Parts: sequence; C-alpha cells; structure tokens
Amino acid sequence: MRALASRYASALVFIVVLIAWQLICQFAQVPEYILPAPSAIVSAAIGLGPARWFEHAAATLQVALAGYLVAIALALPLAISITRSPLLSRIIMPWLVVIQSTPIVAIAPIIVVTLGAGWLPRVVITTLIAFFPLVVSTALGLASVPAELVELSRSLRASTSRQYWQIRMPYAVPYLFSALKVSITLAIVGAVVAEFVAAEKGLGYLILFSTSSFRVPVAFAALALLVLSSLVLYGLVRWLQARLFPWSQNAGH
Amino acid sequence: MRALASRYASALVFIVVLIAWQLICQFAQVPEYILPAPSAIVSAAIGLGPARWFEHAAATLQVALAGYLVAIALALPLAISITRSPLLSRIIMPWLVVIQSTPIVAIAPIIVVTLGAGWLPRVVITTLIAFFPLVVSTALGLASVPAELVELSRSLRASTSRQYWQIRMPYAVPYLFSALKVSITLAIVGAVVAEFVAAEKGLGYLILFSTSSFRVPVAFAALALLVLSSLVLYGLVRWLQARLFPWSQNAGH
Amino acid sequence: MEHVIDLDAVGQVFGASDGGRIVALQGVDLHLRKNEFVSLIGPSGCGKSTILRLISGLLQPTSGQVRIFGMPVTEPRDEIGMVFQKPTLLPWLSVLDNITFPMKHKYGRVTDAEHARARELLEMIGLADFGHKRPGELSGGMQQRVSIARSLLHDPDILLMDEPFSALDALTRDEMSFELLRIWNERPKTVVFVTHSIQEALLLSDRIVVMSARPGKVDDIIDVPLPRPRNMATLTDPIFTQMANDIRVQVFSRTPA
Amino acid sequence: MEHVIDLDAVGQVFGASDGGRIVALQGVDLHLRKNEFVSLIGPSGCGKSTILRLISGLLQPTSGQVRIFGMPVTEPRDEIGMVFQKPTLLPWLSVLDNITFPMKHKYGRVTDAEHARARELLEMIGLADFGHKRPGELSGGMQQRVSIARSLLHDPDILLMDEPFSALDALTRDEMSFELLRIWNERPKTVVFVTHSIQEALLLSDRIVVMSARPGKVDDIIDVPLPRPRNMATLTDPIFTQMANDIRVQVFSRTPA
Amino acid sequence: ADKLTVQLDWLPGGDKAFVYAGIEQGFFKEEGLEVTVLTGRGSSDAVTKIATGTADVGFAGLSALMMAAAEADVPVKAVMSLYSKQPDALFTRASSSIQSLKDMEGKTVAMPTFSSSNALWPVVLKKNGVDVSKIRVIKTDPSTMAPMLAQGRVDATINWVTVGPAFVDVLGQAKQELAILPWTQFGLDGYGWSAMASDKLIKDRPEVLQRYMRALVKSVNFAIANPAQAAKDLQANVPEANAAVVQAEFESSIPLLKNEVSEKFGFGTFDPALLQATWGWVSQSMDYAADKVQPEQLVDRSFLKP
Ligand SMILES: Nc1ncnc2c1ncn2[C@@H]1O[C@H](COP(=O)(O)OP(=O)(O)OP(=O)(O)O)[C@@H](O)[C@H]1O
Ligand SMILES: Nc1ncnc2c1ncn2[C@@H]1O[C@H](COP(=O)(O)OP(=O)(O)OP(=O)(O)O)[C@@H](O)[C@H]1O
Ligand SMILES: [Mg+2]
Ligand SMILES: [Mg+2]
Repeated sequence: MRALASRYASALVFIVVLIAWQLICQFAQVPEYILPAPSAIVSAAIGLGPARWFEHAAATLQVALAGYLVAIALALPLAISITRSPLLSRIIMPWLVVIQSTPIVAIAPIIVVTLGAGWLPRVVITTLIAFFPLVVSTALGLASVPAELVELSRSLRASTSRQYWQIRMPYAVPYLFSALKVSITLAIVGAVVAEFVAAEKGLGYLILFSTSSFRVPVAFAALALLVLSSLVLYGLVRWLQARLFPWSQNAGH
Repeated sequence: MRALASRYASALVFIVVLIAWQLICQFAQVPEYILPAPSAIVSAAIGLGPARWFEHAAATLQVALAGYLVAIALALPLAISITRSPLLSRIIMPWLVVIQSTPIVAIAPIIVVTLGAGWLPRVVITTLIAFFPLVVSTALGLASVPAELVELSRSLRASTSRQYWQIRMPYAVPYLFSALKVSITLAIVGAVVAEFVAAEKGLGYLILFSTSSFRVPVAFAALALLVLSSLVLYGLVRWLQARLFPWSQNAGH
Repeated sequence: MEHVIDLDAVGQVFGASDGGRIVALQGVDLHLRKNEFVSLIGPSGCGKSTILRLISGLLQPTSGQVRIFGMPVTEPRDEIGMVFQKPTLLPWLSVLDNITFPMKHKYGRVTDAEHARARELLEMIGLADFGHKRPGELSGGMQQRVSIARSLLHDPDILLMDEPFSALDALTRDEMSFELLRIWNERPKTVVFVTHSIQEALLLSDRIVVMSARPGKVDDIIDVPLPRPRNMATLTDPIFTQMANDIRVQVFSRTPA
Repeated sequence: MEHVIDLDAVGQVFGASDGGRIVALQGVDLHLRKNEFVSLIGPSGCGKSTILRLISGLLQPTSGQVRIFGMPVTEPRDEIGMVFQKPTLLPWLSVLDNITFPMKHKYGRVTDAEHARARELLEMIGLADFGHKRPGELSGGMQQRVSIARSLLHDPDILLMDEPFSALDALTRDEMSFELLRIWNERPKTVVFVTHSIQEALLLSDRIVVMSARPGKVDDIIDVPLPRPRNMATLTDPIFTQMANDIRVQVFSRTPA
Repeated sequence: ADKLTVQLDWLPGGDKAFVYAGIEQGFFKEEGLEVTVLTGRGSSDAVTKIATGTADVGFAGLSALMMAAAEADVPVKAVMSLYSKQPDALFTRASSSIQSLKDMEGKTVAMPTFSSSNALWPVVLKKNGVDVSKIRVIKTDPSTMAPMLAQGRVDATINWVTVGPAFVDVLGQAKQELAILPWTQFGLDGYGWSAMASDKLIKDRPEVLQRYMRALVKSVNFAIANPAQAAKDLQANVPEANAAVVQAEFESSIPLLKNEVSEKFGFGTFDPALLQATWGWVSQSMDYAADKVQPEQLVDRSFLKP
C-alpha cells in the first residue's frame, strides 16, 4: 500500500492538483479568460478535432526534435574543442555566451529574412536556444575526469580521440544526460518561440493565435499538449539513459 | 609574442569579426533595417545619450539580478529536496519540467493580470526561466558525491544538513557554478522576455520599441549592451568561483 | 566480561550488476570484549571490510544480527571511529582541516584543544610541514597517514581500522604501530584492526581472527599471550617468531581465494 | 651492457597550493639494464611514485634528464606498461573489459587471443567468477589484482609497478610474485617495482634501490646475488634471510620521513 | 499560374477575412494567381518582409511604411488604401465614466508595446488639450489587454476597433460592457491599413500585381457583401478560428473600408491631402522633420485602375 502510493505519488499529486484547480475555478468563479477550468480546456480541445491537433503538435515536435538533434550535433564537438584547447576555449566561450544571451526574438527577423519563411529558421532558433546548456555541462563533464584516469590513458599513448571516446565521454555521460534533460525542454520552448516569430501552424502558433483572440481555453489545451510532449520526451531521455548507460544513473563513480 | 596573441585571442577575434561585419555591410549594401553596420549602431547609441541608456540598462539588470537571486534561492533547496528523497523527487521533478517547458509568453496574461504590470511579474518571469538548469545541475552534483565520502559522513553520524553543507555542497560546487553560468545568461534573456510582455523601460522594451518603429540600429545598440552585460556578469560568476572556490575550477577532484 | 561487539550468525549477500549474487559472509560469529585489540586477517575478498562496515552500522546484514553494547545496530553510532581502506580525504580541505573534519562534521565546531591535538597528530605522522597542503599533493602513504590521524583525533569507544598501514614502509609502519599502542594504552578502547601482516597482528592484538574466503567465514580465533606493553623487543621474542610461523603455516595451508 | 632506462641528476620540484614548493626528488642517478628486475624501496613520500611517473613520461623532470633506450623522454611511450598505486579501474566497464582495456584503448580492438589471455589472467589472479562484475563490487585487494592483470595483458618492454601487492594477503602475494617471475622469465622485460616489503624486493629483484626522503634521493643500490629461478625455497635461503636483516638494519638506522 | 506570396501584418483575425474569401471564392485563381499567405507579427514585421523579398505583397499600416521610409530606404510601395480612417481606438468599460480623452486624466491605460498607436497617443492627447503626464501608461502584451480591462486592472486599453468583438466576448464573461471611443472622434484622420507591394514586383511583374489587385478588390467587395461567407472561408483555412467572432470582427472593419472618405475619393485611392495629413501625424509623433519623407513617393497609384 505504502510502496504503491509512493510509486504513483506523482500521478496522485497530479490528480489532486487537477481536482483542486477545477474546484477553485468553479467556486471562486475565476474567469475563463484568465484561468479556464480543466473541464473547459478539455471541451475546447475536443472542439478543435484530433486531426488539427495532430497537425499542430506534429509541426512543433518536428521543429523541436530537429533543433534538438542539431544542438546535440553542434554541442558535443564544441564541448570537446573547449576542453581540448584553452586557446579555443578562450575564443569560443565568449561567443557562445554572446549567442546564449542574445534574446532570440530580437534577432528573429534577421534569421527569418536570411533563411526564408520555411522550417529552417525555426530549427535554427530552436537550436540556438537549446544548445548552450549542452556545451557547458558536457564540457564540465569532460574536464572533470579524475586525473588518474587521464594518466592511464596517457600512459597507454592512446590517441586523443580514443581518450575522449573511451574515457572522457563515458565519464561525462551523467553530465551529458543532465544537460540533455534541460535541453529537451528548452528545445520545445525554442520551437514555440520560433512559432511566435514566424509560423502558420504549430502549438506555439496556436497559443499565440488563441490568446490574441482571447480564447484562453484553446491556448491552455495547446499548452497542456505542449507540456505533455515535454514530459514524454523528458521521460524518453531518462529511459534512454537507463537503457544505454545504466551505470550512469546514480552517478558518483 | 605567441603567448600574447593567445592571451588576447578572444579580443583579437572579436575585432576581426567587427571589421568584417562593417565591411560586409558597406560593400554588400546590407539594408540597415536588416543588419546595421557597427558604425551605424555606434552612432545610434550615441544619439540616445548615456543617461537614457543607463536608465534602460539599470531597469533590465535589476530585474535580471533579482530574478537570478530568487532562482538561486529556490533552486538550492529544491535540488537538496530532490536528492534527499526519491519520493519528493518523483513528485517535484515532473512539476519542474512542466514549469520549464511552459512557454512563458503563453501564461503572460495570467502573470500580468494576477501580479499587476509592475516589476513583480518581470522578476517572476525571469526566475521561471532561469531556475531549472540550476536545479538539475545542482541535484546532479549533490547526487554524484562518491559513495565513500557519504559513508565517511554517515560513519560520523553527522546530521543530514551537515552532510549537505560540508560534503555534498562543496563537492557540487563545480556543478553549481556550471549552472550559475548558464543561468545568468538565461536571467538576462528572461528579463528581456519579461519586458516584451510588460514594461515601460529596459533594454528589452527598447529593442521591441525600436524594431517596431524601424530604428534597427538602436535595437542593435540595445542588443549589444545586453550582450555586454551578459558577458560581464558571466565573467563575474567565473571570477567569484575562482575567488571563493579555487579548487573547484579544474574540477576532477 | 561483558561483550562490546557481537556478531551472531551474520551473513551478507550482495546482488551484483550482472544479476549474480555474491556471498560475502556466511555464519560469522564474533564476540569482542571491552577494550580488546582484535585483528582480522584473511585472504583478499574474504569479507574483512564487510565486517567492519557491518559493525560500523554502514551496512545491515542480510541474515543474523550485529549488536553493540547489546543493542542491535541499525545505523552508524556515535562511539565508533573508522579508518577506511581507501584514505577518503576531502580534496578541497587542507591536510589539517581534513584531520579536524570529524569534529567539524559531528559538532559543527573545532575547539582550540582539538586544533592543538591535530597539530600533534600531524607531527606524529611525520607530516608537520604538510598541514596546509591539499590531499592531492601527498603521496599515497602520506594520505593514508592523514586518514589515520583523522580517526585518532576524537576518542571513540570503538576504533575500526581497515588496513591502515598497507601503504607504509616498514619503519614508518612500526612507528605508527607503537604510537597506536601507546594511544590505546592511554585511552583504552575496543579496536578492530584489519591487516595482511601477521607480524603486525601479533604485535598489536589480544586476539587474531583468521578468516577464509568463498564464502567469507571465521576459521580460527587465536589468543596472543605476548606480554604488554609491547615494544621493539617483542619483535624478537621467541613466542612471537614461533606464533608468526604457526599462523603462516596455517594460512598457507588453505586454498587461495 | 646497454642501458634501457637512464636518470641523470634528475630533480623534481612541485609547486603546492599553499604557495610552497615540495622538493620531491634531488640529484637522482639511475641506470637500468635491459631485462633487469629492479625494486625501489624507501620511506613513504620519498619519491618512488614520482620516479615511475618520470620514467613513464607522464611527468617531465624539473632538472636533469630521463632517457629510455638512450632517447630523452618527452611524453609517454609505447613500450611501457604501468600499474598505478591506486587501482585506477574504469567503473563503467566489467572486470574483463577493464583487463582488455589497454588493447581497446591503444589499438581500438581486442583480438580473440587477447580475450583468451584476459580470461587466463583472470584465472591467475583468482577472480574467474568475477569477470562480469563491476569494479565497485570488488574488494580493495581484488581491484588491485585486476589492475595487475591489466598491465600483464600486453607485453611491454618496460613494466612499471607501483606497490602492486600492497593490499594482498601473504599467500596471494607470494602466488602473485611467483606468477610475475614466471611471466618475466617467459617474456623478459625490464621491470621497475615499488614495494615496502624487503622480502618481496629480495625475492623478485636483481637489484634493489634504497631511497631516502626529504628530499628524495637514492641512498644505495644493492645487488641481489640469489640464484634464479627463485621459488618457495629461496625464502628460506640463508643469504635471503641475511640480506633481509641487513637491509632492515640499514633502513631502520635512518631517521624517519 | 503565377505564384504570389501575401504577407499579413498579424494573425488571421476577422479583419483579414476578405483575403481568405478571395482564395475560397476563387478570385485569385480566376486571375491565374496561386497565393501563399504568411502570417505576420505587426506592421513593421510585414513591411520588412516585403522589403526583403520574403513576400511579394502584403498589408500593413501606412504609418509603418512612413516610419520605415523615414529611417531607411525601403523598397516597398503602398498600392491601395484599405482603411481610409484610422482604426485606433480607446476601449473602456461602459460602466466607467470615460466619455472623452479628458476623462482619462488620473486613469490608467494599457497599450501594446510595439503598436504604432503608442507614438500617436501623446499627439492625439495634445491635440485635445490633455496633459500626457496625468495618465498612467502600462505597456503589455496584447493578449493581456482584454483580461486586464475586464478585471478592472486598467481603465482603458488602446486597440484597433477591429478587435472589439473579441473584447465584447471577454468583458461579457465579467458581466461588463465594452465602450469603444475611436480616435477619429478626437480628430485623428488619415489612411490606415493599406495594401503594399515590393518595388521588385512592381518593376519585374507589373501585370501580375495588376491581376492581384483586381482579385483583391473583388475579394473585399465580396466580403463586405457576404461577411458570413467570408468568415466561413477564413475558417476553412484556419480551423481554430471562431466563425461568429470572425464575422463580427470583419463587420466592425467595414466602416473603415467603406465610409464617407472612400465615397468621396473612391475605394483604394490615396488622396494627396489626406496622405499628407497621415504623414503629418507620423512626423509629429516620431519627431521627424516635416520634409523628411515625401509621402507621394511611398504610394504607387498606377495599379488602381482595373
Ligand atoms: N558493494 C558490493 N557489491 C557487491 N559485492 C560486494 C560489494 N562489496 C563487497 N562485495 C563482495 O564481498 C566480498 C568481500 O569483500 P570485502 O571488501 O569485505 O573483502 P576484504 O576482505 O576487505 O578484501 P580485501 O582484503 O581485498 O580488502 C568480495 O567478494 C566482494 O566482491
Ligand atoms: N602533484 C603533486 N603536487 C605536489 N606535490 C606532490 C605531487 N605529487 C607528489 N608530490 C610530493 O612529492 C613527494 C614524493 O611523492 P611520491 O608520491 O613520489 O612518494 P612515494 O615515494 O611514492 O610515497 P608513497 O610510498 O607514500 O607512495 C611527496 O612529498 C609529495 O608530497
Ligand atoms: Mg577490504
Ligand atoms: Mg607512491
């Protein structure tokens, strides 16, 4: 009983929150245009029809995942370069900070104008938002390898690339996954931001569209779907870690 | 000579990029409303006058720093709770993911309507954007403490709070700072996003206002100031780490 | 005489990452008296460290019971000090701070007396010049000595030491042994001492517990009738040499782990 | 005879975190011949590990020169195998994968012959059942044996071993010693072996380098005239006992580190 | 068919219904045009996208084009006026006592950060002899405006009259009624929302533009005659739109499209005097020199004739 409760604790809490939300909205008469009740959200969601939802969700997830993968593909070599050479690190890091601290919405027009109005600028925006934590965390992991393991590798005269692949990278796996978890949610947020800037469909677009016409329940339904996608993808990343690198979970090797 | 070049490598690269930018804008005739030349940006910046710049920058930095501090104050206890109890972790983590993956702009009406249009909603928005990486990275650091150090603490029958303060926290310092570096840039971005949602001054407000009235050079000057603030704050965090925890820099204890 | 530490039919089974099970200990009975100095010897992997962890309360036995002062051990207790097999120093603290760490960690403060004692111990382990160095700047044996000093700073009723002298040269080792005896004499306590050196065990102990492996169990418990105080002369006592040979023969007659 | 390893007036000074300087080695001259088995003994902190790191090329001397086959050492070289003072296993690999790791790491693949050899070595170190366990599931002594097996998998011209048997019981220790001698006999190589056991040094070595500390330097180099092959009987050879006593006296007459 | 990209200045709200009517009723197809509609994020965004070639034609406030021209050399022309009256308005709760700008003194007003109404506000106030400093201004995201007005967080908001129906909806939920005070009441005149085309299109494919304009006029006329059908046509393209609100929104824009001004000068035309007046408002509000831009150079009337 106890164990069961603990297992489903998060689901339980979730249900309690949902019920509380519904009750508050009903009894405190919270207006729908501020915070719609779950029931209102559900009926708004049903109103739009599954095909349309699928279309919006697919558009957003495609961009989010594409941006996420590009971010990973960029971040790993960058993290490796940074840890490999202090000079490169001194040159690259400030630029990464520059990119990271540039509010994307401010330069979005440039991106859209340069790359056209298709999916490309959206993927670029998503990548820009998602990749920084990956670089920083992976670089930390690569640099944190205990000196004795590096000495082992050096004493074997292994190539630097093997040192990275067989010692530093495995060691950095917990760091990498910690960042992968942060980044997947950032990628979703990034896709939404990109849709705010330029898009004709997607959940972010739908949120913008609905809130600007004050149809808050639809926006919340889109938000719920977005958050759900995030949770599922986050869970997927965790599952992948458990599957592929079971030893990396309780960290502390 | 070599050493000198390496020392100022980042400054050198920066100057080269700046010159290239100027030349491209001049010779490729890039229109100013897409990408203004550095010279145009500088003259636009001068046009606005230092007092006004200071006012905008101060507004943004106040919000960014306040949000950052609140984020730190929230993230550390959260990270500790998560590593302390698997049950709490199972309950809290999904909610953090939910918050993290909620596009702030979508819930802006709720925030602004509930909290008014003052500085409070801006700080809240900044905090929401900046705190997640802090939680995840610190939690990882706290959990990565080698088993033998935890056993040492347990064998001494130290209170859990001492275990955290004297063993886990010091061990997690590199992780914490890696996240502090990511978060400070996020806090700046968060302040800008918050100003997009509701503000009468600040660099984010200035960017939005200038682009909508086609004063792109002013927007870029604001952007530059923003990025500069980010770089300075990032450098400050690094400096603090070097000052307070010199042993935590090359990680890999 | 009352027992301080009791192990009754203690068994310890570990689940391993490859799905297998490792039987570390089986049916171990041990009863240690107050202020007794007992050594554990036995082949590598026979469960000596596991026994220390059980006594310290860091580990719960999968069968049987461990009691201290007659009370079942369910968690670490106050009266126990421990030297781990690995030095386990905190890399971000100086050597001196590492030595005083137990006080800091247990009580939140270090008294002046304790600071003075830490410097004394530093002198004793021959590292007076190294008080402000970091553990990473010490050699393996130096680190081990620091962790011994750390365990001696407070004065626990029970001291558990896991191969504390393994990385030390013969000279330093003997010095440290005599220091340990001196301290034990001044402030009597129950000591459980793991070693691979038969001489060391003989020199220090009241009794020697000889273990064997696969599964780890107690083979024999040998009383050491050598008179105390023991000193350099003890090493040349004919009983000492005789017993050393006997135990060696006994150990060597076993199949290896 | 040609020298394989030469240390000429080697000095090593470390800068420490507290701003001080640690003189680890001063004016060390050492010349090792081809296929010679040399032991280093000396007090804790006298610079034995530092010498191994200098020979392996992991460290550059602050003064003097280290040469291998007559060539100055500026980085690690192919023909060297090393057993570190700490086991230094990769926690995420199984025991077997740890043993074959040098091949994987150096050449990117492990041949069937090497896999077979790894299993043989696993048998030899008495851990046949533990091939698929993780290092974290082994006792301290077991981990140390795995790291010895790892260094024996490939067949380097020079083998550097830093207290490889320190965590082993007497029986296992002797077994491992004889195994090491057998391997060294079959495939001769130059071995530099750090130990704190005078018996061990005598049993294994052609020459014993006796060091002293503060600053670390070479005190004496002793030839061991015991006939080879050596075996259990060697341990009772009167020359063995005599030399062991002589060296002990020599070591104990020094002031401690 | 000739491909043409059409840039909206905002999301597909009711005021854009005629564009979708043109698509669904086949007016564009009849002219041999294959149009792609891009949504926009404000007038300046739309002007930029037309200027850079992301889109060929589009819609934006004329004042946005004037500002753009004052700041830089944008290759965009206004080719047809849609709103011959300015759409800006003050929204208040009917229950509030606000009848005129004067009543705003001591009150709080919310306006979107990036709207051109922002800049106009002080000028309009000045014209009406109201002290700017006595009114508290809150700049927020457009999506917060109706809720804030409904909750009484602000006394008024500044919006285009075309979003009135959505506000009515929200205020209705709070048992409030919406009152709209268009700025035309306070003396604001000039051209508002206009159709624009890039110089490139005008130069390279003038007859395509000609055909587009024909279809556009047809579409507008159809939508004015059949607002309900236009709303349905929009919903066919944008399923998440609410047809009833869309229809109401479009209907509220009809007085901007067809009114005494368009009667007088003809729909779509730019009267030189009114054009100059429009610039007058812009130059005053943005502190531009009166001769910084020649408004005549920003319009191209040559495509108005059928
Ligand atoms: N955490 C663990 N998980 C699985 N097996 C373990 C664990 N800890 C110890 N063991 C197993 O328990 C047995 C006893 O280990 P223990 O460390 O007590 O040996 P030991 O006598 O201290 O050996 P040594 O002299 O080598 O230190 C070994 O076979 C080891 O593999
Ligand atoms: N990285 C380092 N930084 C500073 N000092 C160091 C460092 N490594 C070693 N030393 C110092 O060098 C000296 C020799 O160390 P080394 O590890 O070679 O000793 P050792 O002979 O191997 O001792 P042990 O038998 O205890 O392992 C010691 O005084 C130690 O403090
Ligand atoms: Mg052990
Ligand atoms: Mg050493």
